Amino acid sequence: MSADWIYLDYAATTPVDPRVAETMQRHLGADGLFANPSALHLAGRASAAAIQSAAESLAQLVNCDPGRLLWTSGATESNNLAIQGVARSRAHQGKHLVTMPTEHKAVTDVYRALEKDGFEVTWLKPSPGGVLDPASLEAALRSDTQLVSIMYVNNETGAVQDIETLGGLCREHGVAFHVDAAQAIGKLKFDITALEVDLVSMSAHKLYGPKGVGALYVRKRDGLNPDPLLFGGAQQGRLRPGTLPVHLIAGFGHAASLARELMLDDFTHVKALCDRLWRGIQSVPGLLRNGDEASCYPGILNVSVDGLEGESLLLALEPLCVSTGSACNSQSQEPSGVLRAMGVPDSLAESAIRFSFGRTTSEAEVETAAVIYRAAVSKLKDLLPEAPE
Amino acid sequence: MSADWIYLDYAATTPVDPRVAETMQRHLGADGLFANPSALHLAGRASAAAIQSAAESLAQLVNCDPGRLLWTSGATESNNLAIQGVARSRAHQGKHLVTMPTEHKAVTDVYRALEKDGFEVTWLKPSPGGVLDPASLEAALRSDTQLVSIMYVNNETGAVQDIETLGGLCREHGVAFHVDAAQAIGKLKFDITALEVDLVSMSAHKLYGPKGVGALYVRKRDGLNPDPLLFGGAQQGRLRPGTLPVHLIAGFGHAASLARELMLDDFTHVKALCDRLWRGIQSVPGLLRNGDEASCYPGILNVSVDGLEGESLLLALEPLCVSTGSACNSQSQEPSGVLRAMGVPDSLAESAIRFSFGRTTSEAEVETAAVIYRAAVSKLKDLLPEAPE
Amino acid sequence: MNVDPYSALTRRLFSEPQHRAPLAGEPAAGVSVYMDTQGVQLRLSATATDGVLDTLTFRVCGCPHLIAACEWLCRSLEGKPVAGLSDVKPAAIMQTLAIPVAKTGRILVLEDAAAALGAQLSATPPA
Amino acid sequence: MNVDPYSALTRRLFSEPQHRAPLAGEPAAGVSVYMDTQGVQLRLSATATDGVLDTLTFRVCGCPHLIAACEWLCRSLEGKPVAGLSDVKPAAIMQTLAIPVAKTGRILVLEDAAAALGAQLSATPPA
Ligand SMILES: Cc1ncc(COP(=O)(O)O)c(C=O)c1O
Ligand SMILES: Cc1ncc(COP(=O)(O)O)c(C=O)c1O
Repeated sequence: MSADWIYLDYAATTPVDPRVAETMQRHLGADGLFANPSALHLAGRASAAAIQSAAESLAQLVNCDPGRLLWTSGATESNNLAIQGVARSRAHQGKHLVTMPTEHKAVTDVYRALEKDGFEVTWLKPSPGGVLDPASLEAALRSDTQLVSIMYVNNETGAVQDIETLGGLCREHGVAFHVDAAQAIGKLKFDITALEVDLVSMSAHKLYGPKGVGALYVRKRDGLNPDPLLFGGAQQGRLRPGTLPVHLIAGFGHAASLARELMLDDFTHVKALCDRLWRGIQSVPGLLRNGDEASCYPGILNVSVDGLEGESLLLALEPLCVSTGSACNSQSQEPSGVLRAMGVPDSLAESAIRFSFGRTTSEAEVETAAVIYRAAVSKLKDLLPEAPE
Repeated sequence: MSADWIYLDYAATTPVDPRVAETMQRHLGADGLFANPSALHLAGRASAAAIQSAAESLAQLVNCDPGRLLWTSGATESNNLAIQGVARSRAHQGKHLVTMPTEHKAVTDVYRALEKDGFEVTWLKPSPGGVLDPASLEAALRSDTQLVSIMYVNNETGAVQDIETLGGLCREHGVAFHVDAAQAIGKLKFDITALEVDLVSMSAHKLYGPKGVGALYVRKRDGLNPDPLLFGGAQQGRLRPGTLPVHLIAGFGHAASLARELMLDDFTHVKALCDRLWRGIQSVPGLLRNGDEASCYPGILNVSVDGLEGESLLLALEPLCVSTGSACNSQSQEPSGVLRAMGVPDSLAESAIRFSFGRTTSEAEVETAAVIYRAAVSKLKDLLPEAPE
Repeated sequence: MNVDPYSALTRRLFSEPQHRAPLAGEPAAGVSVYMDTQGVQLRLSATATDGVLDTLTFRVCGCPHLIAACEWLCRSLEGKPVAGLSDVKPAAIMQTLAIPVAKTGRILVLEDAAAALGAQLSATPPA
Repeated sequence: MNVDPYSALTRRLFSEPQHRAPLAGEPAAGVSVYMDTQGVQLRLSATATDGVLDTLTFRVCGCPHLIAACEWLCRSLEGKPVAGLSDVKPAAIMQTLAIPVAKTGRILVLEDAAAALGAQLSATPPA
């Protein structure tokens, strides 16, 4: 099918690495390790061993205790479990929470739901480049603050936050610190043991693993006992019941091992692609790069042209598969909240296009993308009316 | 690996049908339909088409409007969304709920959590055979009753409930009716349009589809607007956000098509296996069959022998992969709540073994199982002490 | 099953708009209206002879459906009586191009612009 | 990484118990204690000569770990002084057989039964 389009939407989701797909295949059929890992019998125990080994692979990637990883259906659920779970379990101690409007909807929408439930949320604005000044976090922390959520890599701009400093501040103030690392795991070094983070959300399908599985790291710490969202049996310490999807977890584990091995190569590769694409389009009149080049993960390049309409631009870009803002925003058709919060005016945010690259992107694809982007912008600009004087 | 054991635990989970595995494979790699179906671009739309087609396959199997199916991570989540979602969204109208202690933990544990939250739950007991007398449901319904959950096929005994009559009663009283059909879909005919059911939980991994994906049917009806459990974007009408796992959903769809085609053959096959196993073990002294033969789905055969200890029996049965009660109970090591609620004394419930059969079970496997079961029982009986007079 | 939000006709009209109006700075004959509302900027321009539209052209900043609708309207009305401009049927356009109802507002802007242009042309003394 | 809840030794002792005591109805020599507690039914029986255990046997309804522990104890103490019965070390058994702590209660039943049997044997006048 890839003959039909050029896929530059790796931040939305990655294809599964063929080696990972092979591992998954071995955990599906009657001759494979498909049994329920909660079962006590031989087949069940073989599945449990596969899960344990996947936990160890993921734990090695992020340097944490494998026993503190919970399997979920994805980062959306991990974020919900972390935020709803901790906020509700600590509500008797205080109801003040802190996050940013530039977080993924799977964070902001949870905080909005908690606001409706009587929690108070402080929304911290980033600098125009998308990065949070630690001083504004420090100013926001109060004696009744229970939880802070700040993502590591932004899914629309690639902006990277200073998790080390932010985590240190939270620890000093005794506040739980949650990091949505869905866009970071396997792409940038992330050392849970070294960092002062309490909860970390991860998703397999951003690092060449399968969709439908994620993880939540929960540090072993007094007062950090999130309430479960789902009830239904003793699995995963009652914090997340349901039959564990062995093939998905085994695939996630394998993807984590590969990411650990390939992280540097992958980074060098996407950096080269990003630079090449930028060189190919930077001369487009009125082009703006959203997010500071210096503080962004180069797997993402987000650009705008003043006054163009986003949906038309997206259609004119076919057969490029790119995103206006995040894929989740695509259904709502309003300018990205992330760019707005960074101070990008609507007339620019409207035309924002996110290119994102990955392990299987070629230089030729990026060259073609530059040609198509220039042509599409010029075609739509040619149609624009001028306001009468 | 199947050389190492004999798998008779299809009620816990089934292997993925090889045809389904092949479909899944086509939705994983860079040359496949792996894109995020929420994305507006070509690749995203191809994924969206795959999801739509899977919804149609599943809808055909259960005869419902495909637009009323929500994708979840499994029946555990479907049950939680149905029960928590409806109970909370209707709490202002009343807080009385009805279910049975013989439901799966993914139902009973949710009702227990709601009890702690101030809801009142009536727990209806079944007959000794495991079946609910509709008169006891009718007697339990009150003007403030909001929701009733009764499963279709029981996961431990195979007991089948009279969903048609029970649904009719709920409809008469204006009460929402939720059916956990995880063990029934694809095995027994289930016609959502003909039945008066409002919410139906399903799981792919009980019908030769993958683990990690389920569905919830929600009838379009006034007052039936479950509150979401997860927040995070516009997917699935905001009721269940998160990137849709295309390969899992496509696999579920294919498994549903196959189930529709093979339902009769599958049924005849497991019925023959069940009869054969029963003939092979029924002469074991003190053997009791849990669940009425006449009202049980024959893919499950649950038997006890008075006075034997369950864990030892399970170990003595190796290399058979069978279950003591449900797989989810295996970690808690206490006698099955289902059997207790049916009035089975603990000394019998203790030794309950659930054999469950499927599409890939052979007659030879069942013959061997009978031999092993007889030997294991006799070995452990030989070790039993007699209480001194 | 069709998950393509654009019909084949919409795609064709979008990708080959032949009725782009000259820019404000470019030499142009005839009359023109400009609207900026509902997130849409639209300019319709026309020349007419003896109550018949010689040219009908547009410039627009809007979604693909609106661009296609503009192109479709220009193709439909050129060579036809000016009166057609006052008789634009949004529902008919939306059906022909399979435009989703959520976008009705934008098509109504086009209807308004056409009507305004028609009124201007009728008010203009014949050339 | 080992997700097998049973050690190799536990498996071996469970699958080949050689110290099954005769049933109550069967002819038996020596003394015997019976305990029914903690969900466990256990009978330990012994014969001794001159303060040395000739036979030590068991019957039990219990989990695999307990069955293995009974067999292990019988194998360990046969041919040894009766006093060994009063000196059973649950912690040592649990370590040797890799028995999970959750099952401590059951192993304590075995300790109690052995001690009671030892006391009985000591109280019995020498044959
Ligand atoms: C930063 C971030 N958080 C959360 C998510 C949601 O992840 P998932 O699709 O695994 O639920 C995504 C991607 O969609 C993301 O980019
Ligand atoms: C009746 C019933 N309901 C719910 C579940 C839970 O399903 P899942 O594993 O898909 O969460 C199961 C099986 O585990 C079941 O048998």
